[in-house]
Amino acid sequence: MSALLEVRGLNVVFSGFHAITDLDFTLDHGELRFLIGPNGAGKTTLIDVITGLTKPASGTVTFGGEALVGKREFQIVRAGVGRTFQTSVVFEELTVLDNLDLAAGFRRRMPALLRRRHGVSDDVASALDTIGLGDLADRPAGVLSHGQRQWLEIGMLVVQRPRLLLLDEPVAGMSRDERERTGELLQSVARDHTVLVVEHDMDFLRRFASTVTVLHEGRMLCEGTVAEVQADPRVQEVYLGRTREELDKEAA
Amino acid sequence: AGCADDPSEAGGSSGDTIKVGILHSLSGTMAISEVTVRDSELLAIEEVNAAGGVLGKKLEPVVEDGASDWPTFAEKAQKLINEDKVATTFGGWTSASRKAMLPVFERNKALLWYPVQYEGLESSPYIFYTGATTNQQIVPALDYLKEQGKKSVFLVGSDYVFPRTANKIIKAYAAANGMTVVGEEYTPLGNTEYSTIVNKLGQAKPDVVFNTLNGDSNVAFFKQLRSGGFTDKTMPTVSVSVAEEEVAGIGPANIAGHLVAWNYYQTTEGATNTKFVEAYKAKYGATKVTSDPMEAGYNAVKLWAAAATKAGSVEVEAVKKAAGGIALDLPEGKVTIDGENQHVFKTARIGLIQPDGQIKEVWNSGEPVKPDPYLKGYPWAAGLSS
Amino acid sequence: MTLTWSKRAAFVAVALLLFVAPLLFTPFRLDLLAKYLCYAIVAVGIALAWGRGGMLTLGQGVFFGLGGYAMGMHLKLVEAGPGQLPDFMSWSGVEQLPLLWKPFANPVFALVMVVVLPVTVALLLGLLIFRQRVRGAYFAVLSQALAAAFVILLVGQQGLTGGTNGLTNFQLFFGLDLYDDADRRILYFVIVVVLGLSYLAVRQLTRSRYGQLLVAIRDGEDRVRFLGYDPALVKTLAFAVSAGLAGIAGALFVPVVGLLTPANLGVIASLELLIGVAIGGRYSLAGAVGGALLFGYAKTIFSESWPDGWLYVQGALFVAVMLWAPRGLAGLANQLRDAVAARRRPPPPVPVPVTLTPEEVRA
Amino acid sequence: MLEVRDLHVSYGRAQVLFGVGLEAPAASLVCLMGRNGVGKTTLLKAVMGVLPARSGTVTFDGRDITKLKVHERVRLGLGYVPQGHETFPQLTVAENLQVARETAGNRRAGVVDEAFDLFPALRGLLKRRAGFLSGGQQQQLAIARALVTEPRMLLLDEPTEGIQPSIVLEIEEAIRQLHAAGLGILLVEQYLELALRLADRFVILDAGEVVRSGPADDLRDESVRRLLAV
Amino acid sequence: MGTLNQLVIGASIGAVLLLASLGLTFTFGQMGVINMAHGEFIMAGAYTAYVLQPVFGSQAVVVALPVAFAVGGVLGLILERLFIRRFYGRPLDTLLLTFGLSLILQQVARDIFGAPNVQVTAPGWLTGGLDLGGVRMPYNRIFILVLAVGCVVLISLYLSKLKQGRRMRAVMQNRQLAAVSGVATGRVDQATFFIGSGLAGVAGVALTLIGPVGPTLGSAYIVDAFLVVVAGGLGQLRGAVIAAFALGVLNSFVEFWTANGASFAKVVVFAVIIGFLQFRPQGMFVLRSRALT
Ligand SMILES: Nc1ncnc2c1ncn2[C@@H]1O[C@H](COP(=O)(O)OP(=O)(O)OP(=O)(O)O)[C@@H](O)[C@H]1O
Ligand SMILES: Nc1ncnc2c1ncn2[C@@H]1O[C@H](COP(=O)(O)OP(=O)(O)OP(=O)(O)O)[C@@H](O)[C@H]1O
Ligand SMILES: NC(N)=O
Ligand SMILES: [Mg+2]
Ligand SMILES: [Mg+2]
Repeated sequence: MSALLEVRGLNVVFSGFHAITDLDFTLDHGELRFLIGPNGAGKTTLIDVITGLTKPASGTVTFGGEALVGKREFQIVRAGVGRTFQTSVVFEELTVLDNLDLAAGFRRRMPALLRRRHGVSDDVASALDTIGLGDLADRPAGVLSHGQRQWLEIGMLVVQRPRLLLLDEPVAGMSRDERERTGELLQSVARDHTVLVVEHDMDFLRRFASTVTVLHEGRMLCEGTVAEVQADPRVQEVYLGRTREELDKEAA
Repeated sequence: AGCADDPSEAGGSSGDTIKVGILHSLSGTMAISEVTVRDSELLAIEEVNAAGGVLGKKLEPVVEDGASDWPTFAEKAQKLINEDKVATTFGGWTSASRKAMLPVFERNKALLWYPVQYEGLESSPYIFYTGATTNQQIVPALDYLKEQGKKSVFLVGSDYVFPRTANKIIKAYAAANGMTVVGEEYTPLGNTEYSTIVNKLGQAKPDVVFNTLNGDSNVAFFKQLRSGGFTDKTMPTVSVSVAEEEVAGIGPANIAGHLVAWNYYQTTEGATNTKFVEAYKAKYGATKVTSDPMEAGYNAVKLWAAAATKAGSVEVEAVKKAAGGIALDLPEGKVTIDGENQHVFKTARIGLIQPDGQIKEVWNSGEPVKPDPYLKGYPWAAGLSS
Repeated sequence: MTLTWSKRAAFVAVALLLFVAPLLFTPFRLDLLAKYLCYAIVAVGIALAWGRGGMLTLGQGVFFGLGGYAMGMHLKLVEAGPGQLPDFMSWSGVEQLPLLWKPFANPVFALVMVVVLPVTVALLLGLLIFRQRVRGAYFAVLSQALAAAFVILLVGQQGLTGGTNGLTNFQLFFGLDLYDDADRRILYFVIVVVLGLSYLAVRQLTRSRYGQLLVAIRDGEDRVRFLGYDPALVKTLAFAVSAGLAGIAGALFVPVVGLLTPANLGVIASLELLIGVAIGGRYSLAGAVGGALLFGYAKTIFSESWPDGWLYVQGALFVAVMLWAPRGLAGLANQLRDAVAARRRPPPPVPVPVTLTPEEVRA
Repeated sequence: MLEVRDLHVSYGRAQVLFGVGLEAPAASLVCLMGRNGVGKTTLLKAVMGVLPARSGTVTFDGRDITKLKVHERVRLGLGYVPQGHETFPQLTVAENLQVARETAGNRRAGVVDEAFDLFPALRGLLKRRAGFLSGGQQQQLAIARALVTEPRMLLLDEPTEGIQPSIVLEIEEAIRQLHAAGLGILLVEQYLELALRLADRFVILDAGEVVRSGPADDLRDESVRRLLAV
Repeated sequence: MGTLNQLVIGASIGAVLLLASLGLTFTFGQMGVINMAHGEFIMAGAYTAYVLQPVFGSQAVVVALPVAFAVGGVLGLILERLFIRRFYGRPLDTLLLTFGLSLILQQVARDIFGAPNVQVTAPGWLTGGLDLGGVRMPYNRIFILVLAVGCVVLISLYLSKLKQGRRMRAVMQNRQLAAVSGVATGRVDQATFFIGSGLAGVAGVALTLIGPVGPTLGSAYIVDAFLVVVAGGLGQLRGAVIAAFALGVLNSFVEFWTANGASFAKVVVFAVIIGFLQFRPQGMFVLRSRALT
């Protein structure tokens, strides 16, 4: 009964193409789970289904006992599921601060909505601090570079305080140091949230992941610790490829 | 600011010119028809000026664009009266534009000369109507049809006050004269798709179609009637808003043989008309045609000038008082102002459209018909003017 | 801080100007100004819906008309006197006052309807349309079709609505004699006050969190969904507010102009309402108001001084504004500042925030 | 081959590049580095002509191309993979490649096959609309698209972003081979190790200015690495 | 019988709608330009037939088809070069710009050809109609139908088979990427606008057969034309074809079954479209993409 998210018998079909087939997937409270798999394996599609962006052909998604399939996107967010996107989308006309404030505000009631923002709430301030965009707080988000946008998106997710965070390649386009910082941020968030991260960066995975789920062609390939997964020949075959060392060895 | 600016005091005759307003649609869907009326009114003003003007002063036209938009007509009327302080205004075509201007003229006690045939049931003390009212056009047309033995009528009209009221009158006439109305269809002004109505006509097979469409729609209606396989023999029509100008746009081939009812055609005989047609062509081009509303607009200018001359003033009340009984020889023949209702006596004429685009008169009322806007002299119309 | 100061000063200055206008203008010109002010009230709403919310409404005339007809029906009944029929009904062959008309004899009911009718229609339509994520060009064209259909409906029901003639000929407006210049001045002041209140209310709205949410939805509706908001609801609200303002404006327009016809709310009229806003600057409320006034004034002046060719001037005005001041006159100031900043070379085209990307038009 | 001199670029009022200079000799592989938001993407766009330069010059093959249109630069032999898996979303994968092949002037039919050799996954996706592909699939398509234009100098903006590890390895190998075959490459890459393995030279940007450049080996230098730290 | 007739009539109304809106599937559907002056290009096409009449007599309509295509196209090209090219990605701004241009063009026509309608004579072989056992299809309607279908076939070939068409779609979907793929985007824009506007010219010639030829000819069609393109799904040729015929048939039946139908038909059509969009929010044919907006 401790499962926070349960996906059962999920099938997603796009005009004849089976993107996800008979997938069962469970996330427990407080987990920090990594989801990997080849390009096109169906990782983003799984997140799309959970968050209501894509309607499955069959199967159920249960979140904290609540069925999610059929709910509208904003209702799912209100139920406590937050996500980021593979390509970041921020509100370019609003300042960085207002982007965060907006994200933080979905629980506000109408009267509060109709008032101006005065000052900065603690949540927002700390998120701003965390993502390191304090200097740019009052600049429109439109001027942010690719990497800066990624940060802002993570910040917007964090201030929403969702029970489940779904992050789609959060460190793509970040430098090594930034990846490091993001990883630490994730770990701290995961202390009191459940987090699912999609990532292709294996260094990042090795550094921060405990349990890893591998998808392949819409099905579950395997699940386990980083070491287990990395050692799995099927995973090497379809996903990891042979590393440099291996290639070098082969050549020798 | 002066709310005491009574236009009748200023009378538009300050200085050595008299300003008169000309208010027609120069843009939008009605421009097609109204521009020509403006042109003939300007011609009349030119002629009046050439003959020495009015009370020794030249007329100075102030032209405004009603833009086929009724509120604009009201606004521009107000502007002509209040800002330009014109002595009188010539303007309007659709009844909708007249209805919009009417309160403005009444409120300001200013004069409007309205030059187009219309649905009657109106007699504003501040409007002179130089076009036909129903007993000078529609009723004679109906008499003519009855005489020709037409028993069933199909009514096709644009959706506004003139066709709807005209058709109300036609239905009353039909009921009292043993004719049946087998169909009644309205389309929005500017409508150009008539295939369904043509289909309905084909099914109803009326003896005659009474057409009160206005403007552009006539072109589409007749083209589509023709290509729908109907000719003047298989589906005869009589139109009250199709004049020489419209015939040219429809294409004479598409409409030749159909009937129209007016008070004037370019072919109307008489020296005055010959002079008018020549003058018009000289001013605007040899290919131009003249038509009933153009003539009525031209008449309006001449009649007002005569009334002002007779009154010795352009002041509104004086002109109104002097106008009654004024009779002029105009292109359509003798035209007399009926002082009682401010309409004019007009000769009714039924015409047959010729392949060359001209209209040949096939019947006329013999003498000018006294205007009867409320059809008081027609027992069958008793219920209409409630 | 100084900016708000100068803005406040400008607001006060404009307000003062509007209040002394009756001393400067002839009654005719004052009437025209009052009419433009009605358009300005609509413009405030459009600036909210379009400038902020990205909803390009090409059918704002419908709401203007609903408010206007609600008022016009009442005035018509007052004119006719108790138990009597409005003039156009008798010439259209209607013998009994239609049921729809009866409650409008009551002034309170009519006043309530001025707002309730347009708002209700906007709410219904907004929920139906925005829920289905119809937006951008789709919304624009639909709203334009709405205007076209509404006009045809009005024209086709002559006995009920006065048809293409509309409703004309009123003398009394809640005790004001519309034939009297002094009373018309009072009407003018009423309109000035209503405009001022509308401006302040919408300004408050745009500066609130709600206003930011609206902008966010304009720029990324789907993303907002994933922040836990229902964009359909947020948009519908703004749409309804703009509809309500248009309704009020329509109701005030009727006594000022003295008639209301379907042409006042058709496709072209709706476009013209919008164009005023575009000229002034859709992103700025003050710009929108100024634009509406300017556009009304320009149209009058052009058509008066060049009745044969004023469409050239008017057309050229739109083209010029779009070419050189795509953010309207209010945006022109910023553009100039940018131009000065980039002294040496003409600056690259300023990335204007688009309400729609080509992508969106299709997707 | 490619030479950038004293380049100033701004977005509206906000200047982003302040007199950047850079040299990428023929057949060299230069790695452009720097933290997020320093102006790497901006520089590549200015070189391609996607963004106008406020001042400064871009020379390619000894020819001043600063004033040329984008497609003219492409036809001269500049290829570009923009950041963030750009595709023609409503065109199929095959059409995406076809457009690029048809317009670049070269008609060698083999180029598309060569691209497929590098990204075999694309073969199975030929009839699918690009907009429906997964992020990584799109990125593979984006690189393939650029290769199909047969450039002599290729500008890559974080090409491995979102791509699965095995294919990253293959891309690395492909870049190595293309480079070996004489293609000049200007690479923006966040994976330092990868950059280190591939680059001849590096250029580090900070706040819109070049703060360091040199041979790739210098990248192992701690003082250089500090320039990249946050 | 009347019912069957209405079906035929509906198809012919649909063909007119389709012809009037085909050009918009390019300029609006592909390029995202809300071109309010499209109607005036239609008008220009109609006047082209009128101008050619003194030379070619009643066959002017046929000669005018290619000429009007060129006339419309060149007008469109001028518009694109002078104005539109600065407005890509800002469709709503183009709406206002082109509305201004449409006012100007109307006035130009009024000043050149005069305010009154002119007339174009149909060739002899287009008068009369085909009788299919009581159902009558006028030849000129058949001509329009054939013309519309012909245009649709040519366009779909262009879009799917020719590299110019592919290039055009590429530019419209991702301008910057097209440029860095070596596509001369400016040239493609010109070609697209030329074709779209040229089609308007062709439509204008066809319309001379059934309706008035005057300065406001185009503005009568513009709202319906946009509606067709939107109901069909922007830029979707197939959708536009279906939408045009569906609207045509719907229109003709409502008009037939209700008294005072012409007024009512538009209202019903509008309601049906709103209802229809409840099920298919993005038109009949949907181009989804995974991208968020
Ligand atoms: N709307 C759609 N229509 C058609 N096919 C789709 C659609 N969405 C996704 N697909 C296909 O489904 C498959 C799974 O896509 P998905 O985006 O989930 O992959 P992913 O695991 O996130 O890959 P990546 O690591 O590259 O981001 C892909 O082959 C993709 O092309
Ligand atoms: N459209 C824009 N308008 C204004 N400023 C912009 C715009 N795009 C980028 N900038 C600014 O230009 C600077 C450089 O951006 P650029 O995208 O070149 O960075 P980058 O080095 O590529 O970063 P990243 O590694 O995150 O991709 C950033 O600070 C950003 O704020
Ligand atoms: N009076 C007319 N024709 O409207
Ligand atoms: Mg993915
Ligand atoms: Mg970058």
